[in-house]
Amino acid sequence: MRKLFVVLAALGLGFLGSAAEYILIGGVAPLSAPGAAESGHEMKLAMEMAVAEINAAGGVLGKEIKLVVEDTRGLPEEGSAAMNRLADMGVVGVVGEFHSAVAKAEIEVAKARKLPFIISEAWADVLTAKQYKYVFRIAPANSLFYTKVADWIRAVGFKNVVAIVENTDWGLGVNGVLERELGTKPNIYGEKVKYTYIVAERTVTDFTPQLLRFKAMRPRPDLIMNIFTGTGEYLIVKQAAEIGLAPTRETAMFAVGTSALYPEFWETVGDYGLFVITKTGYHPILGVTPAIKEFVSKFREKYGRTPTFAAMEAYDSIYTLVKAIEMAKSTDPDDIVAALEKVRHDGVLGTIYFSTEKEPAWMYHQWPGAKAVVIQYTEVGQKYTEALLLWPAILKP
Amino acid sequence: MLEFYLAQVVNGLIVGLIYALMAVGLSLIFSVLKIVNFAHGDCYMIGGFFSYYLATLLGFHPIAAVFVGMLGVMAVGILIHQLLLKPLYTPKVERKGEYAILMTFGIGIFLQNLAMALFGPWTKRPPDFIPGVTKLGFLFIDNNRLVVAGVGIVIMLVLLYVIGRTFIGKALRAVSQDRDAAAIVGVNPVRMNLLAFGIGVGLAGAAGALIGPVFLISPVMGILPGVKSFVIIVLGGMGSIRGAIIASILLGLVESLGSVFFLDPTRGLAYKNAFGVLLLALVLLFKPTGLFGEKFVRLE
Amino acid sequence: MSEKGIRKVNLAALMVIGALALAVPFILHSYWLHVAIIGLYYALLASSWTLLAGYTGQFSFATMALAGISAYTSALLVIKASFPIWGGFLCGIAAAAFVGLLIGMLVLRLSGPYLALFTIAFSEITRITLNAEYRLTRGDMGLTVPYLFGGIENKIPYYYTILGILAASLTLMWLLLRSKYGLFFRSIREDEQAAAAMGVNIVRYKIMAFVVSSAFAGVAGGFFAHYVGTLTPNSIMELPRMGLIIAMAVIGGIESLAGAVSGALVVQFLQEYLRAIGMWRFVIFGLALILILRFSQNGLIWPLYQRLAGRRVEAKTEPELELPESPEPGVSPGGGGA
Amino acid sequence: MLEVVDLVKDFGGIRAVNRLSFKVEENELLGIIGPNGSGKTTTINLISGVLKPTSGKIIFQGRRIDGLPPYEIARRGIGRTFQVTQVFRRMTVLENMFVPAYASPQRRSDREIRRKAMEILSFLKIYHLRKEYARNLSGGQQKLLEIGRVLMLDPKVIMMDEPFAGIHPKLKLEIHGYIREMHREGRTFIIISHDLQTIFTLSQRLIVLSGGEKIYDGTPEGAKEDERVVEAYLGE
Repeated sequence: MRKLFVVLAALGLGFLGSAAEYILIGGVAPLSAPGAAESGHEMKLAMEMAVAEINAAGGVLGKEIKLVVEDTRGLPEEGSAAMNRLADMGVVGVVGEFHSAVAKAEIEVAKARKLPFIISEAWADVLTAKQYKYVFRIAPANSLFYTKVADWIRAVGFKNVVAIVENTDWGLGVNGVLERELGTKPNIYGEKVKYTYIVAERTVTDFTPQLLRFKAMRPRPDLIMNIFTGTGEYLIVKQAAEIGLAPTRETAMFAVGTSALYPEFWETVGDYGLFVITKTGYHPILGVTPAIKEFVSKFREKYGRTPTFAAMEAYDSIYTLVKAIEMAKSTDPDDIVAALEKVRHDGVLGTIYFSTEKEPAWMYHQWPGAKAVVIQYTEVGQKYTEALLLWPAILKP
Repeated sequence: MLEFYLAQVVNGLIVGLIYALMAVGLSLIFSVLKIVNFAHGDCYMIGGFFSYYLATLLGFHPIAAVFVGMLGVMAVGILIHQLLLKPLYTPKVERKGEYAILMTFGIGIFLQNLAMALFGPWTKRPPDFIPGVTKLGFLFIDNNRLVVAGVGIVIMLVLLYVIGRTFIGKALRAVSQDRDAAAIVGVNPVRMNLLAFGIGVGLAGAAGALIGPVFLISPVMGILPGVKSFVIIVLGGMGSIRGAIIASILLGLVESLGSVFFLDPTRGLAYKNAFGVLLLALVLLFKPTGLFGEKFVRLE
Repeated sequence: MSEKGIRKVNLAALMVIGALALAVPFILHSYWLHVAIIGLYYALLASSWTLLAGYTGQFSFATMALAGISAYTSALLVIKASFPIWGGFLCGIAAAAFVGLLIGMLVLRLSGPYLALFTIAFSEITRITLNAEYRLTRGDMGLTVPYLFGGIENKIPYYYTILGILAASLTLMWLLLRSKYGLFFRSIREDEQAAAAMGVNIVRYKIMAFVVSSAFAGVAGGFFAHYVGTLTPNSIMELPRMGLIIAMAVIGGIESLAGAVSGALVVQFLQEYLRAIGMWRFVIFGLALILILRFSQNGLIWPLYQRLAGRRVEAKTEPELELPESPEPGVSPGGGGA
Repeated sequence: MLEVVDLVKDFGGIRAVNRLSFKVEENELLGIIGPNGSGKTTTINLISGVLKPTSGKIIFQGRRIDGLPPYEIARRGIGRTFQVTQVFRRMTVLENMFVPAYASPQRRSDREIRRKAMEILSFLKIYHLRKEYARNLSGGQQKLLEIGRVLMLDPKVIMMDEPFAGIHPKLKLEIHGYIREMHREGRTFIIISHDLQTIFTLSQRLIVLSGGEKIYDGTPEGAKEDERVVEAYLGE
């Protein structure tokens, strides 16, 4: 029995023995249900691509990099287990994650096990607001990003905004920012913006009753914020169009979730996707840096699809971490953290660096450079990179 | 406002019809085999995937894919019955009630994970039956939903005819009422089990295949409809097909109107999936014979 | 082999396992220690389910929901009402037991598939409510719960805590099951009507089984809350997780506590060990569940051990009610017609 | 000792038992017969509390027991067996025997209970099977176990539903003998049977039911000559 345990343990730590020959980097992402596996897989691909490139260029500190991506399934305890698993394997740092609730459990492990952790695509303010020494974030904090979306809503002059919100960390987080921003500031005409929202399970498949209710509201809502991702996001777009609610002359449809940028969007909603508004953190009109062009074409070539924001974040996360290791000339976690606080990496999304300001709280170890772009599809089947740009806003640190 | 209510009612009716297809299958299985098929939602899911791949990979017409998909699920059902459920009717299996619950539940777990491993977690969308929207005055109805309703009604009518008017139907009913008596008059109960199970899961498969273009398909798509069809057969009286149809429509309407008239409208949708299960719990507690007073059938 | 010999084998096995369990933190490190902790947590849940389903014949699907109720009760009391953790923990157990009492009373008339349907409905309502009332519970955003020992830097205290909890719970359950109450539970499982005709107050003992099983599920839930630190309704009570618990108990052997525990540990370790094959490992568990039900209805692991330990499977799936044959004044544990 | 007054039981629109009244004296051995569907088993189910009467009274030792739950009636001293043997299949013979003893409100020591179980098992000649699982017993042995289990209740009245149905003639004789012996010890019996021959030789008094009504109450010999009884059986 004891032998069995030892064998099990040894197999579990299979990578450990060879840690001397290469540097092990960990990745965390939801790769299966109930997590958002579509995004998780995309992030994983981007991480693998970055590691392959770095290795082809000679690795770091003279060693090859090995990447282990763990599935967190969108469940906090799985995330915490994955972080521990990675720590046991001897990774020098971790990048990734998509779900804020999971990241929240993961930062505790990062803190406990002294693991430098760059959060790629989890947005909840609290993650950096905790101001943990080992936790950094490339993804924008909700407040950072959605304040800008709210600015757009006010700038266009919408008055009656309704939202359907998925009851997840992300959905409720976005909703919180919009409620705060729109509730306190008037629109461009000085009118008060009426913001109402409805929260729903992610498992709901028929939104028609609620959408019909919106259609019957007087005055009719002029903007629907579809704060869902994945299936739900597509279904809301589809069903709102089917009942003639939005996008129409009276009512606009804003699909907030990242899934609106995927090719699956068009496969699923077809013609109904025309004139849908969505947001992204990246748009070529902001300036197609060579890095972006290169990344997009490499990614397309390798995996046959256009990468989204999440992929770019994951890709930059790996590069930033590696650059910090190089600067630190060490894999000691404290050295890496010190290097991360000073690093400036010219990545796909821009120059990545981390703020050390502690006010507002979420600004600590946050990359403040994320851009919020509001776009609208003007043709069926359009790539989001070709969609019409509605609201460019370059955020300043 | 009237338009609003009418639109809600039409939506509820269509959703109810989809539920009915599934629940009638579950009810048929219960009335003949006297077991609850806890894998019903997963049969619905494989129906969706079968027809999706038939339509996209093999180029079947979407509506033909639904029927072929239904046959495929029937075949799976027959396999399940012959390999795993048939022993229920031999002395080899002890504690039959327990075996039936755990076995069907286990089959559900297996099918769901198999789909997840084979097809991945992604949501897929089968091609439209008929693209576009039909406008009936102020009503906007998605054409796919109209097809779902139409095909659903046709399948249901055929089923009702088979059960009510044909010899097979008589034999099925005979077995559902009294296995031993049916055996005496020359009906083979085990064969009727096979037939009922095949048809029952086939109906679930058809529902899953039909719903594809409307609600999209994924490996976990069956969980909620599965729970809802349990709700329905309890509401309608376990084993009653007529009851199942009425209860399905009722549940469709309750969900459609309930999430709108919920006390706190911002949370109505969050509780949407709870309405049905709440009804289930209440009916089980206060009127276990179902709303329409059909006979209470006990297992074993 | 004689019965005494068997008892010796069992005792020896128990001691070896006990010694091994105590030594685990010295063998396994952080991550595998975490796997072991979660394994013990599942073992507690699986045995609480077995007490209700395997011994009393009540096929409830509410075990995880009750664990969740306890977890959230404890977490919310600690966070919002500044209870001490042990206070929240005890209240959580009480809440689970109380809800178990209500379910037990409500479902008296329901049997077999009806009970299963009702408890599925109950679990779904609980999960949906905890998600929908996110202003209080933070739903899927995750409720941050204070750790039992301040942090998770050191997992060893957690390991010994859950090991102690499991050992104590199993002892209590075992004592209960080998007392006259265990006898009544099993008589209800076998034949309610006959049990009633033999004077067994089936209403009382069915409810008792629900309460006891729920309380132990509550113990597990409370520990889980203060171990993982972040609670979401889906991570405790989604239906597939209930399926996993049932699969563990069935694979181990549904009619014995030892079966449930061994099933939980084996499945949990395999699940980690087979991580490389991804989703396929759950396909394998599903298949194993089906095959074991079909060909070895009493489970696999425990009956196998029994065969190895040399006693006929039949005679050991149940703990025997041992009573002294000699005229010396003996007391059966918890029994005695009092 | 046990009195049934104007007992009525309706199932939906069907009246299974109609204004049935009879008395059983202490240490009587009463047989109840009647064609299929005459309400025999329903009567036993009513007395043992499995069914609630639509109207009427059941009085045991001067107290009404109708409406009490089955376990309470069992505890007061009315034991029963079932038409189809209902032993606890996945429990050993001894454990089967212990259930009624521990469920009883009387305080008895474990030693006493065990000794009593041993005695009864020896009496029924199944002592050697005491550690076997009930499901491994033959049908006849299960029947004997069921009788033994009732005896553990130490009941004043034992109601047996078709104790002779579908068993080997040798065992029939055996059970016949046991009933006689227990009756000699002072127990009261109500026995339902299809097996007219056995019941005629066994019982002291016979009640004949037909269509839920009592059509005869008297000696077994008298029943053979009673017109209504003959008609009820022939008319079937």
